[in-house]
Amino acid sequence: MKKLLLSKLDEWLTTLSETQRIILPIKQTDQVNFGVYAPGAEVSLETLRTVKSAKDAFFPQVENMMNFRSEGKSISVETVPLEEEDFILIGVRGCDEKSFEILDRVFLSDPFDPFYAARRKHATIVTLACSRPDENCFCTNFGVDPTNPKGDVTSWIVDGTLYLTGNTEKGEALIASLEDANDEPVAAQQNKTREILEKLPFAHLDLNGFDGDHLMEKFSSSKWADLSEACLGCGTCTFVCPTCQCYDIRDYDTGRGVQRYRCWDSCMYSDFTLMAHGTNRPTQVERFRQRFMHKLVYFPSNNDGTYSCVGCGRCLVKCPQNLNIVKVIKALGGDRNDN
Amino acid sequence: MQRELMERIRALMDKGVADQVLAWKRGEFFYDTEPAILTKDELGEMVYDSFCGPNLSKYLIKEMPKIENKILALIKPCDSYSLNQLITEHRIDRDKVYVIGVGCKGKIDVDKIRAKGVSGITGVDENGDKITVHTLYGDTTLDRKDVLLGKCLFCKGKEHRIADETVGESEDTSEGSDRFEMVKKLEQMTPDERFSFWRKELSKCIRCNACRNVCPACSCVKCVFDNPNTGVQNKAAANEFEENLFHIIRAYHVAGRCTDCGECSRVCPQGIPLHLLNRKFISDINELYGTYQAGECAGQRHPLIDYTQEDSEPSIVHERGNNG
Amino acid sequence: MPMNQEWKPKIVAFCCNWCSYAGADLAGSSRLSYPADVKIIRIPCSCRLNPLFILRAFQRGADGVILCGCHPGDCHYSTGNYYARRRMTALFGMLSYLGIDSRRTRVEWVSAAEGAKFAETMNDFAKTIYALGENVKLEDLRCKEN
Amino acid sequence: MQKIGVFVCWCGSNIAATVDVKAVANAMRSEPGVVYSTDYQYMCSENGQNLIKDAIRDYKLDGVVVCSCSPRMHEATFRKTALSAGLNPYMVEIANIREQCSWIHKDMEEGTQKAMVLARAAIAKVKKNAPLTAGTTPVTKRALVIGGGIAGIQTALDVADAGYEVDIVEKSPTIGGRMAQLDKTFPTLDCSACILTPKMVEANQHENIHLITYAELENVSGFVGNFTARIKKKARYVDETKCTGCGICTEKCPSRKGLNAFNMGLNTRGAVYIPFAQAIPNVAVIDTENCLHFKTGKCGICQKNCSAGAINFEQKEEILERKYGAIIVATGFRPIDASAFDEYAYTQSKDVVTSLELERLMNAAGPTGGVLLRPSDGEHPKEIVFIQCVGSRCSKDAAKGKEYCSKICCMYTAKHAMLIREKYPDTNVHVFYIDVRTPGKNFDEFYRRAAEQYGVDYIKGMVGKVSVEGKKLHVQGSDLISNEQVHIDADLVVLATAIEPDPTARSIGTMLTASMDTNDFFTEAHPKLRPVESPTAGIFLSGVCQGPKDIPETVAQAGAAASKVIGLLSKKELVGNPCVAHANELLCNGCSQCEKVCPYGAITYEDKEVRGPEFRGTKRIAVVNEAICQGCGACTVTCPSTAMDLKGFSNNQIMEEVDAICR
Repeated sequence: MKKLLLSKLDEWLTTLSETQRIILPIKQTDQVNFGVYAPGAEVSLETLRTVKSAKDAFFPQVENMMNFRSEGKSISVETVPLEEEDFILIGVRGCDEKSFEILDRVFLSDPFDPFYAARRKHATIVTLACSRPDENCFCTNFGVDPTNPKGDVTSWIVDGTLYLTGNTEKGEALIASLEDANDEPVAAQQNKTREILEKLPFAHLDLNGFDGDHLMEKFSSSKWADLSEACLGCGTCTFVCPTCQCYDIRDYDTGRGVQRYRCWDSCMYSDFTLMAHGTNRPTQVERFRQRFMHKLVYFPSNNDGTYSCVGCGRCLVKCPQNLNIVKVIKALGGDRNDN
Repeated sequence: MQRELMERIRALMDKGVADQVLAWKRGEFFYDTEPAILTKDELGEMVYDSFCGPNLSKYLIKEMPKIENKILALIKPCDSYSLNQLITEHRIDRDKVYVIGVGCKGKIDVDKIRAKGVSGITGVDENGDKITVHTLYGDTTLDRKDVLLGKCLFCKGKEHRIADETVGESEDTSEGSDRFEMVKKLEQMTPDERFSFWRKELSKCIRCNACRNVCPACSCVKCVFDNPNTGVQNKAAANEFEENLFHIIRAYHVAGRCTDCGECSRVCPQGIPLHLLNRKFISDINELYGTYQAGECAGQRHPLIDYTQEDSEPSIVHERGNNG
Repeated sequence: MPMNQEWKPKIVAFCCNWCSYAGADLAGSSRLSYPADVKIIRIPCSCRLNPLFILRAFQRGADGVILCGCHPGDCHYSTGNYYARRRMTALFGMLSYLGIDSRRTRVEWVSAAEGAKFAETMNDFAKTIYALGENVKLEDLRCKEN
Repeated sequence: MQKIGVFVCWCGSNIAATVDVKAVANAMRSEPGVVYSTDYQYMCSENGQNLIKDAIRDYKLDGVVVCSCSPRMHEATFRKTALSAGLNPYMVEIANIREQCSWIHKDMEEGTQKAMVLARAAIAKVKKNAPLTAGTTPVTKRALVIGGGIAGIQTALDVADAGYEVDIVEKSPTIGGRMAQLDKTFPTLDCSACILTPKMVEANQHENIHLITYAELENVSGFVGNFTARIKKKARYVDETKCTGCGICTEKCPSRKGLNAFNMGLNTRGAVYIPFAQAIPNVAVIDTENCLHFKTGKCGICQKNCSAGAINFEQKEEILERKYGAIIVATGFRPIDASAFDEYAYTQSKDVVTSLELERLMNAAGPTGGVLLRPSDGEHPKEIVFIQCVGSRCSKDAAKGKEYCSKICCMYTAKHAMLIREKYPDTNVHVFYIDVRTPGKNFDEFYRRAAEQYGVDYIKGMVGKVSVEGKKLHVQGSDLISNEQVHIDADLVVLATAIEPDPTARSIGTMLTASMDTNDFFTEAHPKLRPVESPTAGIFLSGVCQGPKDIPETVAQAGAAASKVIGLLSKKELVGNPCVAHANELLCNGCSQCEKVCPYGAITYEDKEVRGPEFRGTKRIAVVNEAICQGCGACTVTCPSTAMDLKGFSNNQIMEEVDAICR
């Protein structure tokens, strides 16, 4: 185990940033999001929950895929180079780290996504353990240990000191230059945190029944109407979610050609998967159901029981009208069925 | 007050005035309230307390076609402006709504409690001007006025501008604040300072559309930004221009109709002070065309669909100075 | 602002059909010159100008946008320019609020008889835009050359 | 992909001298969608047009761009050309490379580059054009005149003489209006009744004119060429078809309480009455408020004495519904209520009268039989003070009065003063004025005659106060020329009160969606070029309803309005402008904002069942009446959802032009 005084963090980051891009939680006008480090940036590792998740580092909200250039009546195609530069992603919490596993299942299986894969390959991930989970956290339900997250490097903040331990060769190399430390303070903190985790209101959600075997039962439940009644159809939950991975591919006519780009899409939107005939989920009830059926039923039934939720709590905190996945789990989980 | 309100709703339902009520219902936490349409049997779920911030008026639009008789609607003083505006725009049929004006003494913003470093919140006790927050990590006492929703700091007053009856007392929580203070401050900056202020804010935008979808004035059947035929449709801002475009046009489309209900800023997940865009329009309209409050009563004609022959010329924008 | 020697501004002039477009025609038949950077789009009335068109012009690379219509009181449709006047005042106020130089947008009333005024207005506006340089704050780089 | 043809005109050397027309034509050839591009010396010539026609046929063009002079010159020409080759005329766009390019630039390179941009913009636009067809609507060959004063009568006569049916709706029991109340007219001093009554008779006897008196307009729907009006004919309680106008009932009527409105309330009349001797129709009417039969159920003397059996207490009001092609507003004016100006003691003394009251006091058929007597004691007034501009030309911030000049007061006061001095040379006449305004044929001569030959005492200055002192009226004013206070003990004070639109005008304006100014005068479609038309198509303006004017002006305007009406009614059908607004019903929110900015009242709303991806069910949507819409586009910008768009200048068309120009 290595250690670094938080007061020396900036110095370390500055040195690292000379050779690699660093992405970590940065505060901008009161909000903390993952962003590219530049000396002087207001780094905020202590923030439990960034507004957006860490997924942007691999799957940005908007990215260019190819360009078409038109000259008179002819058109030429230009490819966009992949991002092949190493970078470091620091401050990833256990929940967000878990989300990479879920995203990998989508983007790295067939059809393989080279844009995502390139970034994934070039990243060194430094996770950060949680010591002050809040009432909206429920990651433990999804097999996340927030006191001991994975990644190339795992880190803990205890009393103004950052403790780090390498889990991979890449990780070891990154922290090799730091001072050695003993792991007692970390273990003590972990024990204390685990006690709190047990006491969290959503520590033990009943996820029974969310599987392929009960698909139609959940799908046809009459509770969706009430659950979704207040839904505004905004995309907040999907955009702050670390596991939402839907995107739309769009063409932008620049006047000289076309830029083909992809951008996040939200199943909560009325024009999600819009086709020539219209949409196949015409009401918000259906869109709302789609989102949670996907996370809790369709995805696990196609992915060895892995839920497409990591319990980060962002949707609980950010939904303008306080709708969220916990309410859905509580309404439909276990043997709680209709009627 | 919650009990008094519930009894009154029950009595109105018993009288046959309506069989449903648009209200708030209790969620997982004491602070987590959810807009809901409740029948008499579901009234037990209803809640009315310091955390019922959401403006319910817009929900009436989608209920309109379903209502045969009437629906009861709980409307706070500030929400009553939005309701009037929607009636003006024929989105809500006044005859189908029985408006219960509910008293309001300012609503608490749980995000502001969190912003004070309080986490793991499990409960709150209110004691007059103070609130005590219970958390997994101990208790904290805060001044109530420090954690009120942004919109409550610029409260439009305790009057309900539309109501069939009122239940409960209201209080003006504005404490004489000038809601245009920040607009004026921005106007006094240099153009580059203003530009950088808005870049810092708008670059956080994730185009979740929460501001638009919650906005009672943004009630278009189909928004221009969702319509592939408008030439401005997009699902995410590809660059700074599109971030600006969305917010300029959104504010422009509600100019004259925006009641300054503050919902846009309340719901923004990135804390962008969107109301400052709307307030700029309100401030300019007040200054150039006379003070106007959208939604003060139903049937108003707003200043941007009106004119006088003596109106000032657009060059006034430049002449007023500090415009570069 | 770094000034490219080659740089020529793009200026879009929206002109109402009845007064200002005719005023522009008169400037032409009177052989009153103004910079070729100004390109005119004919609209029926100044009230037809949607703020979306102005923003679109900036997005596509315009450096200045001007609206010309009948003088207040002389609108072919009686009241169109009165509405245009309020709308543009509101929009320009917002653009300025966002830090965009208010001199990049302008409204001028030019009658069908004011060919000279049309040419003067365009000369003056072009001069202003040359002095302001390239529109950077409201540009969309995708639409610029390479 | 569309097939666009581009035709670059040289206009001799007008274009070709500063634009390399061949280069433009060549460059356009490689634009996407362009299948044919050429240049020619004079595109508007017959050969040039044939070139276009042949290309449309040979290349099956579905869009044409002509790079030439201003569309204001030859757009119509080229549209006709396209039509004759079988292409919809609205698939033609003009790139103005002469007035807006070759004529203003000197450098060939610069001119050529700009011409190319303008051509590309036109190509971009034409790609978004859609074929448009102008709608036609039939015209109902009948006109409705609202108001039976001199304006309405004259318009009706002129329209009727051209062979069209005209209905005059008059709210009072007789036609004639204000002019019937006047004694003499300026500047000729001929008797008002002598020149008006023959016209009234003519209107009554004209086979094409139908008088609907004692009637009010209830509702108007429809649009130019196709209005439907609901007219409420109030009950007279006298059968118009039987009454001979003998007047016996009016003499026998025991009730004498009703104020005689024709005489400005200066005397009373019976409850059954004929407004004045020459009233048309010459039919009595019962005023139920004063009629003993209606009040007590007794009496019935008139019925007993009517040999024609015309009295019918059971008569009911009647609703007429008629169709019209054109509507003429001739609602006229009334003097403002002088009691607001109590500094002149109007409510305190009967001897303070308005000018219109003076007309009646001087009229042979008036309450005094034409002898000028003080209303209070019936004595001859020896000192008379006229006060000008009472309620006219007030400052904007004044609590009362009008900002405008009532225009007729200077002249009628000169007339009154002159007539009094002529008839009663021993009476002194003083006129307090701000300015004397006499533009008009023989007007100034008339005024000078009053002042110079008749010795009328014109005092430049205003009266501060009139106070009642015994039998006298103490007038305190200032003479601005001698700069001294003036005190006059007058026997009679005459107030030249401002005139204002008849109070019914506002509701009629609303019914007709005809715009009005803040003073409730109707607004004209164009203040200089279309002074007798309302901006709302099919609505015409006659007389003072549009603004203060005297009789000759009123008659001239009435005739002008009539000629416009005749022009409209003579059309077989109305061909609309196809470049009109149109609401996409799937997108429309029904918010009513567009309706508020439409200057023509072309937008209405209806509840309609729609089936779209966002909404299924019945919703309120805007409907544009294409016959009324003039295509300004105000509604399109008001519409936040872009549901409202304008054909020919659609959002997409303009955006494409913007894109092409900024490329």
